[in-house]
Amino acid sequence: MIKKAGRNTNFKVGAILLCLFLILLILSLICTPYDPNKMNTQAKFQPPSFQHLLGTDNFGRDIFSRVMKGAQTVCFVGFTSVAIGLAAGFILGAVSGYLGGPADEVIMRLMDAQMAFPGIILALVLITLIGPGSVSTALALGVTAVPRFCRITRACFMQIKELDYIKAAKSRGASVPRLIACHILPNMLSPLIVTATLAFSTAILAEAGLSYLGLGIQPPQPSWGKMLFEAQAYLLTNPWYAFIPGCMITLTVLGFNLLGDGLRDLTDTKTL
Amino acid sequence: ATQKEAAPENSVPPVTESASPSAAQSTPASDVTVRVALGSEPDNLDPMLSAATDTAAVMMNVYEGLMGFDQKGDFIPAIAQSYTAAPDGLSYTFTLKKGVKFHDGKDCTAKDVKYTYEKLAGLTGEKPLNSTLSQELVKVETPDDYTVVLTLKQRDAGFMSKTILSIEEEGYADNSTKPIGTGPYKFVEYIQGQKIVLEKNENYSTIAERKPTIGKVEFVIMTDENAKLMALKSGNLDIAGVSAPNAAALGDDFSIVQGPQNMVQVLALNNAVKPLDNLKVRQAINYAVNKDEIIGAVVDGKGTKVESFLSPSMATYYNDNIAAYKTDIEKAKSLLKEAGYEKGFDLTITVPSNYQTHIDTAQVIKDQLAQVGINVNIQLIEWAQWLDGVYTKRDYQSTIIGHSGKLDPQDFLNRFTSTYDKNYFNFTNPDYDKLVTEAAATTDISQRAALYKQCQQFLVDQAASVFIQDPHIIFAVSKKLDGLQIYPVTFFNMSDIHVKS
Amino acid sequence: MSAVEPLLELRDLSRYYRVKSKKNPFLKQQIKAVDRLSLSIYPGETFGLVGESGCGKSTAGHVLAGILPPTAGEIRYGGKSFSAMSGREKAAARREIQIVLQDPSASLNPKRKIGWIVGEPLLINADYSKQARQRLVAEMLETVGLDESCASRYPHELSGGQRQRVNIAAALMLASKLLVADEVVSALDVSVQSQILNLLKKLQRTRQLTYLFISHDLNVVQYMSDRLGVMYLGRLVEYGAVDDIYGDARHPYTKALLSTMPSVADRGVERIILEGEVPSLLAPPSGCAFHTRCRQARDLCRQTPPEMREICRGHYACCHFALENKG
Amino acid sequence: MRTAAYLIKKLLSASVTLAIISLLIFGVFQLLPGNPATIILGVDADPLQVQALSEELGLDAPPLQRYARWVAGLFSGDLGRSVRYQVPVIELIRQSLPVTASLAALSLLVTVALSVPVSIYLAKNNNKKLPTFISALMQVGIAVPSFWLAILLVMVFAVVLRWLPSGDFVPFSQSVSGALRSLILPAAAISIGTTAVVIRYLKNTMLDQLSMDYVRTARSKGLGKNKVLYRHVLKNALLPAITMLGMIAVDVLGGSIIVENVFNLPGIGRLIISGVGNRDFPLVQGLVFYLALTVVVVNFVVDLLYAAVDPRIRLK
Amino acid sequence: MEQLLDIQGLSVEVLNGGRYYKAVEQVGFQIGKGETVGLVGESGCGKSLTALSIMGLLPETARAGGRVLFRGRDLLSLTEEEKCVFRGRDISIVFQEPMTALNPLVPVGRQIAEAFLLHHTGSRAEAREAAIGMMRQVGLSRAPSLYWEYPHQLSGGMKQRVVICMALINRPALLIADEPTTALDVTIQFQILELIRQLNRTLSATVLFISHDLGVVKEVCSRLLVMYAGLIVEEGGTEDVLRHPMHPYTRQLLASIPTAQNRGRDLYSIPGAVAPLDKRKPDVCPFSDRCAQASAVCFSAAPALRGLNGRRVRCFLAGGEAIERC
Ligand SMILES: Nc1ncnc2c1ncn2[C@@H]1O[C@H](COP(=O)(O)OP(=O)(O)OP(=O)(O)O)[C@@H](O)[C@H]1O
Ligand SMILES: Nc1ncnc2c1ncn2[C@@H]1O[C@H](COP(=O)(O)OP(=O)(O)OP(=O)(O)O)[C@@H](O)[C@H]1O
Ligand SMILES: [Mg+2]
Ligand SMILES: [Mg+2]
Ligand code: NI
Repeated sequence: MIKKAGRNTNFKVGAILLCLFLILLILSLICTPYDPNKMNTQAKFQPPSFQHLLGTDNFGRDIFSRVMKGAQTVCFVGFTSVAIGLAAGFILGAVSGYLGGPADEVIMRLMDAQMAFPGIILALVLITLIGPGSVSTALALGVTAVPRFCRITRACFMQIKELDYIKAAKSRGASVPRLIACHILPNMLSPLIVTATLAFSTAILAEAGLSYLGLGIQPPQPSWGKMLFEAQAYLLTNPWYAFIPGCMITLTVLGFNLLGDGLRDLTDTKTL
Repeated sequence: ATQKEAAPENSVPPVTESASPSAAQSTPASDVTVRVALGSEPDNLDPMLSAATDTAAVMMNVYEGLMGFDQKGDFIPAIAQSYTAAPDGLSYTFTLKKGVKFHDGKDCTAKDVKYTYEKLAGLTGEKPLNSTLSQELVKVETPDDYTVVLTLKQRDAGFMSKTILSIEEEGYADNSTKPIGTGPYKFVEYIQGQKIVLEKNENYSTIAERKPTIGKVEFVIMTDENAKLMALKSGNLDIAGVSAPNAAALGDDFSIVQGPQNMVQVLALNNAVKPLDNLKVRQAINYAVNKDEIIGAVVDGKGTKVESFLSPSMATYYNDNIAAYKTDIEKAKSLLKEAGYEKGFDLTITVPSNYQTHIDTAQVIKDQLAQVGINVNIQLIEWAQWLDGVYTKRDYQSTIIGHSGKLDPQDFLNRFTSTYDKNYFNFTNPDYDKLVTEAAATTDISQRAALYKQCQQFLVDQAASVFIQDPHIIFAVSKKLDGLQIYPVTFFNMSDIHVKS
Repeated sequence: MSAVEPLLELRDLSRYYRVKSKKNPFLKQQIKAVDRLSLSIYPGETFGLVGESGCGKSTAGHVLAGILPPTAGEIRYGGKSFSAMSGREKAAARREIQIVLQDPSASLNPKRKIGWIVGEPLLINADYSKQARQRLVAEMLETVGLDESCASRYPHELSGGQRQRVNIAAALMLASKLLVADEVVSALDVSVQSQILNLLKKLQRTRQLTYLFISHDLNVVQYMSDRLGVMYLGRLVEYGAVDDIYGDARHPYTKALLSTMPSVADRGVERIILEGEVPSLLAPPSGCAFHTRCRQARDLCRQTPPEMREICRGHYACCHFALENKG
Repeated sequence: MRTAAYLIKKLLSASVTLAIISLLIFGVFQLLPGNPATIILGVDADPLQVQALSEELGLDAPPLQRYARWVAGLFSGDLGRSVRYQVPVIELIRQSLPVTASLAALSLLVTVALSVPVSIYLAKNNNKKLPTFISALMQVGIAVPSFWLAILLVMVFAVVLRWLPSGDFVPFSQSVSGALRSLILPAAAISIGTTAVVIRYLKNTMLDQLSMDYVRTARSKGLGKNKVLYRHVLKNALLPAITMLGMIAVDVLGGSIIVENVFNLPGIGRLIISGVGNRDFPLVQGLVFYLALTVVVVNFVVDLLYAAVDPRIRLK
Repeated sequence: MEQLLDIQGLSVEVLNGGRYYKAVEQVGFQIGKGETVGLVGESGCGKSLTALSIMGLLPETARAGGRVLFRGRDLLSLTEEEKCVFRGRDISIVFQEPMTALNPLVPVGRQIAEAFLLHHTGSRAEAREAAIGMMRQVGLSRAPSLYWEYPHQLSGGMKQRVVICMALINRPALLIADEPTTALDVTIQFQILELIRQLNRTLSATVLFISHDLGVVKEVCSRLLVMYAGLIVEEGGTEDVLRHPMHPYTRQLLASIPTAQNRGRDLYSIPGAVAPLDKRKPDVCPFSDRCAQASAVCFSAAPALRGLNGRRVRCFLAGGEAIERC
């Protein structure tokens, strides 16, 4: 497995990118070169220099520090939303896939309904409803991710529950919770992990999209999406300001995507 | 008509940074189409039903009032040739110009004026559409086809600002869909979500200097700042309001026209909630906020600092000798200490998410207030929620918003009176109410101005809110066009525009 | 033989699957995978069950092992009907009936170590300390001829034969009495197959096990079983002692089956080539289900389903002409 | 008979889906704070105007009644009147549909036209340098935030090179080439992501198919590698990709929302955003309903298509 | 007898974890025209790789060495284009799994006709005629309507017939059948075996029949090759080999088959299992680790395939009396 991973370019590059992301994240938890929210209106739009590695923004805040701090936001939104989507999607998918019949029908119709209109609209409405902020952004994105997890869980359940080792466990008297916890779950872990990895990158992109629509993370909390959006106003005068968060998003999303693809290849699971 | 005195020092006159506007030797270009960005969807094309400034800015090309106004905010004759006010101030007699025609070719006469005003004031028995007029206007008489007499219930010095209301054709009911006015431009079409198209009114005669030259104008509805910028850059737009940072970046293809827009950006404090109900706290906030820094950081210096709830562009009424708060952190801290908030407190600034300027301002203020120990929490909410929660329900601590101006100071200052419907500041002070009422009834300009100046000082003393700046309106104008003027009330006066030779 | 009480008795046991009709998605159709199966299995014997693919052998085994509930009919275990048992008794009976499934690789959870898999039945059904469990697992692994080190390995690290041993070990963990062996050697090579068959024989001797031995390999069934049942399209068509059936099959299907059985030894029997394929269970033929492929079929066969007839003691066949079909 | 029953079943589940959607939207709108009349008229509104407008909009009626009215209207083919624009919703859809529809169609076309040949190429040359590079490029394409990508596209092609307009839709009726020109960049912005996703999927299914037994059988007949690919593998690989069409349709519609804003295209997506902002219940309900209907119909068509192409479904 | 296929020193190496392992070694045998030769051995001993290397259809991760002479031409040295020409025309193959061997989206008849058109210049109608004719010949009744049916509509046995049809439509000189009946039921298996026998008789098709089931091979083949761990360990006439196996492996294999005779007794069982590719030792007798008779010499060197009484065997001990019974 490890050997195979070493030969999978997707996995390798993805892992490297994510390691970089993690290093940035951990460093940001320890300290940042400047207070990411400290303004210095005298020193706005300083180009990258030794003092400000990535320059300063329109309020003279150190972009590098904000990028670092933004990694935390990305991480929070990503993890929370994936956790929410995963938890809800798993439960629904499990019920749907294990029971089948009317429960399955109802849940699948609900999922269809949600899939039938664009996630960004759903997130938009949800955030409007519960108010903006990183928590509600994560929640809204989590909700939009539910069908994805629900479907994969359902598919896995339907597939695995017919397998011989489930039958064998059943004949030995295993209860349904036990079947799920000890037999089905461990075997659907890889598609779930792959889906979660890919959902993570979707969440990062969706956060940026929401920022573009004026919602999402509350300023001045740094978030890459918000930074990118704010930087658009200075695209012509100070292009590097937009370039940095854009690249951060792209690289992180790329990292997660590649990792997810790599994992998919390595574990040979089929997900969309 | 009202006369403005010499422009005060701190009001910045409209400046055209590029070619001089006096190069008036313009080529009439009937086949030119000028595309102007419009920041929001029109609310209603019928001026009687419309309240949005952007809509009016467009439709004032189509409609005209008895009077018009110029760049300085002075009233100029429009449909009315002249007027006289009765000495007791209770009636106004307007003599109309002859030969003014609606776009459908009908003459504009006194009966149209009567129809308009009676409808607005609800004198016909229907529901009134304008609350001021419904309270003030008693009757409208037309001694002859070209004379109109408006009779008021009480003296109102601000009545002149009601003379610019658009005159609509009597009996014509389709103004919402197919507006017909007397203005220099005729309405062609409105495609929801896309654009309003106007074309030159060849027969226009009302105001000589407003004879149109541009053949066709398209007001393109563009809500996205970047889309606007890109459209300008790629030549899809000719005129657009742009943000300060973008103005600098547009380069040589555009000239930049900027100036104060008679707007006050305010950090509105809810005077009814803790701890903002404490005068000392409000004063402390005023001391802590550094307006110059905000102007520098947020609008790139393209704003005029204001000290009261009135824009300096209302030169006559603006109190430029106001005893204002000079930024003073120590003072602010000691005030907070006196108020019992030595350790500071949490303050939520609720900001509508669609105004980047206000969001940026909030960020700077957060930074500034942090120095005196006030921990600001910025809460972005959707515009609809802002209107509902903050503006209507007054359920907030503080907010940042811009109030755009009317031609009369009353419209600004009565927002703080306790009876005013949308006094979302929750500022109540009987003395202030009295002052405003008194000023409204005073017809003498200088006396009136003195009273309003007193009002302003009052608001400052009470630290009713933090009055920040009049952010300049900045237009990028294609180099092939010329002549754009800025008015104290948002107005895309297309008659000013001409093609450069 | 009849003096002994049967360990397991099936009375008209049926298992139907409901599947969506392919013609009309609103309708459900029934597949009678096992239809009124009646047989007895005596303690200590090996009862073989043969038949072509899809005839319902596995389904019957699954119903016995409690993987699937029966649609109708009765299962009596140790003289008592399942439906009459208390929950506790039922659970005890279930523990005594265990199943080993066909595919040695698919029937082991790939994410669990062998030790865990073998010990799982204990984990579910009894309260043992971890040490005790490990000891029992080690003992059991030894019993089935596996190295103790296997306990810490994953299924994919074992060979097919070893995996099948693990399956058997897990099934025996609960001191089961009746083992349903569903095609346990079909996926294995001859050399490995003989190892497993030997193991099964040994276990039967040492543990007094009773087997329901399902297979489609007639050689293996003949070798393993004491008695034998032949299934066709969900029904039992013939059963009896192995020698009776191999020596004197009375159902034409059994005859054909036996005659086509490839063998390394020379057998001078006439070959009966069955024409065509097994009909669909969705639309089973009327009358005798075998009439579509039967050379002897007459009108009677097409109309009336035959009854099970006794040929000689303990040898039954379900054919209208069972008695005439001698030799 | 078979097909009819299949159709009816699909239709039933589709209508359930639509009913759920409509109820959800309605519920959400009841919870959203904000009054359309205030929003339309803004800060400077006269209270009298607000009241007049509220009455005119029929906003005073109890919510359930409004919903019932909406549903009743639906059955008579009337989606109601937009609160904000004061025109029938159907009229607005009629205006904006051509934009979104042509944008979606173009994006879909680009996606299909690009992904099929590229994925064939990638599948044929798995593990070689250039194909790996193309794959990597596609990955980057997915990873770029869509609005940033859109803006960058405009910067390069509209602002710097001036090859294409930066936005603003030219109706087809006015100029077909103009319309196409105005759609190229937005369609590119949308389809880069979807193309990458489809290529990834197609390539994988193609590789899967190439390892299938029937390929070996076909080769053993004497078919060359390429012939096997085109004659046998392609059809089998495209088949599962058909089911992706439904998903891509959702993606494309979702993508068009942001892209329409960046390019200032007067399409459905922009209308929806403004509808939510303006609490324009009939409009949003109508549009989302319309979108969902489109998606449901697309999925329906996909199902039929699948059934038509795949004999296993068609003839079973 | 005329030599049709002459394999000399064929070896196949497969890529496994970045390394090449020899999965087939020094395989050499001849097939005469009209012969039916059986190739038996346990799973993983390299039967399929041998067959695939004859066809030139080895997976990309495998490579073949040695010579495969077909009518005197070395097939291994042909270019891909040349291979395409002989494949399906001179040599055809039938694979194990009939369920997946057909393209599910193409009517079965078309798939047969395609094989015809690849090697004949004829119209589609002619191809169809030929296909239907062939379908009749392999015992597919109602051939004309079957022509337009899709694989999923056919049962396993019918599909296998279709595959055989496809393999035979160009009257190839050699038919390789790689476990064609393993996935089928006994009754169907018998039908297919009967068909192959009959084809051999009527069309005098030469058949290389691969199986792991000695009973099945006995049904169809006149000559037998036994493979173990990539090597041919014994060769001879079927009856001969089955009655008097010379290699311990063959003998032990036969002893472990359950039959009526050994009922009630334990079966003989060969201990252990075939060594996986990476654990094979090239310099000892490959069967030494499982062989009951193995002596010191077996662990010291690898035996060569040597002729013995008109048969060939790869064992040091074969021919001696000590090992006649096990
Ligand atoms: N879960 C299921 N749903 C519907 N039909 C089923 C299901 N499982 C089995 N069947 C059908 O029931 C019939 C009997 O199946 P079963 O698995 O018992 O056969 P079998 O004799 O064990 O065959 P094999 O030798 O192939 O294992 C078959 O026709 C099969 O298609
Ligand atoms: N493409 C491949 N890559 C790596 N190893 C392979 C490949 N194909 C076959 N092998 C290995 O080569 C050996 C021989 O394989 P082959 O398929 O020839 O066996 P076989 O005798 O046909 O077995 P079976 O009876 O299972 O079909 C096996 O150990 C197998 O694991
Ligand atoms: Mg079975
Ligand atoms: Mg093989
Ligand atoms: Ni008896």
